[in-house]
Amino acid sequence: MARLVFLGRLADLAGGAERAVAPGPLETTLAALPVELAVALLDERVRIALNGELLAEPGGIVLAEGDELAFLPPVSGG
Amino acid sequence: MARLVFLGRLADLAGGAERAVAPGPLETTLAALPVELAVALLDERVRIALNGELLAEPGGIVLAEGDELAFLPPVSGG
Amino acid sequence: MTIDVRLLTEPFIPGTFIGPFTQAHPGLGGVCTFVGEVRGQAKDGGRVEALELSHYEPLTLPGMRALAETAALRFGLMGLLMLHRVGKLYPGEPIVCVSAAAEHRRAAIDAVDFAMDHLKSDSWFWKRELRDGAWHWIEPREQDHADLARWR
Amino acid sequence: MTIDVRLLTEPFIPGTFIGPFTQAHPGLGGVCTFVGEVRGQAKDGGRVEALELSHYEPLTLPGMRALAETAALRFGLMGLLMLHRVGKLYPGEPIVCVSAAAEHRRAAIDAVDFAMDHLKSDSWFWKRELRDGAWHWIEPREQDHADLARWR
Repeated sequence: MARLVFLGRLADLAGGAERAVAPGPLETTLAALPVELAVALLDERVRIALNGELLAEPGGIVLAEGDELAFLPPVSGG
Repeated sequence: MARLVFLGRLADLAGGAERAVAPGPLETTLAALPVELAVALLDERVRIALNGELLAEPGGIVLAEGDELAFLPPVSGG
Repeated sequence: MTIDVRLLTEPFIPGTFIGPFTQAHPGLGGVCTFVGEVRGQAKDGGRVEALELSHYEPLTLPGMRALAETAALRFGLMGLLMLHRVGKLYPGEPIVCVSAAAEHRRAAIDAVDFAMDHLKSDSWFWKRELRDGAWHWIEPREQDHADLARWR
Repeated sequence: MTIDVRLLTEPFIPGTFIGPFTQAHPGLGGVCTFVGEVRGQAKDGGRVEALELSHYEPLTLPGMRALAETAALRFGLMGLLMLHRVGKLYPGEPIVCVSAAAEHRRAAIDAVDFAMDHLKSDSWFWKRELRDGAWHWIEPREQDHADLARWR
């Protein structure tokens, strides 16, 4: 299995800070999520980190066994 | 008597931090001091305070009994 | 040059870190320290009962370390201490402490200013406030962008 | 708003003042503190054995109080603590401590910056250093004028 990690308000939307998902293309994974959550995760202000590394370009991700993919909404500020 | 108070390097020149002087016009007092000291006291960067109040205009001072006249060279800075 | 960056999960007393930090830098000219505390008053005037900070382990601490190194190099510091609370905090508790030791005061003061602007606006923390029994996420502010723009 | 300004004739530990000062201002958002120490290295690279600060009682403390009030008003502070040593000091000893408490960090940091620039360049202190067994008066620096000009 792979893991999705949701930070900030995305955790509220997802109903939890993490979710175990099957390996495979991210598109497939997102398609299986509630639409409201999938839309929020794809917001252009949400950064994505794969195994702790920020991705410059979120397209074409294929999750492998043990991967951790984190969704990082804008930070809260001052 | 009145008192002259010398701050900073003026105290070195005066050989002490204070000097008791007779009341009277400041010109008379200064004329009785060593020339080198009198010249240093009259340097335009030296501020003068009479009884703890800075004087805007040092001319025409007449020392009364118990007066304290302080000579304040530029402060040392940072 | 020493850099000490920590995420703290429990309440802390800044002085217990700042004292040893200062002692560790003989020859310094000055130390500037900023300590931020949780305010009991919300931006809308309401009462904040608690604040919760979440972070993302793989990014938050490395990001703070990178910021600390940038500040230390940019301002030629002798040392930089950077502490940030995570978890649940209550009004009056310290949430952040940045202390910079330098040979000259301007470097120490500017480094703290720089580090705070970036910590507040550009670090991986998410905050929510408990007000009237309900949690509210804190959004980014316009001011944050202005704060960061000062250093570009 | 509370202002606490003191001339100290004996060595002091900044934390013993800053702790109570911070405690005295519940509801603050941040406290910025600068502590300056006597450096053992002179500007010409030589070793400083001691530093002696003289002041003029009738002007020095009232001048510091006026500066503190100006800073507190200008930056809207909740409180300002301003401590300055006089007498004979040795390298490593704290010489000055300014701490500002405010609702927001920028006010606290700027107030400390402002107060330090003015304390250093515009306050009634005369300093001399003991180097190689001889006392040398410290002159004003060009940088001091530039520091003050930032605030005009």
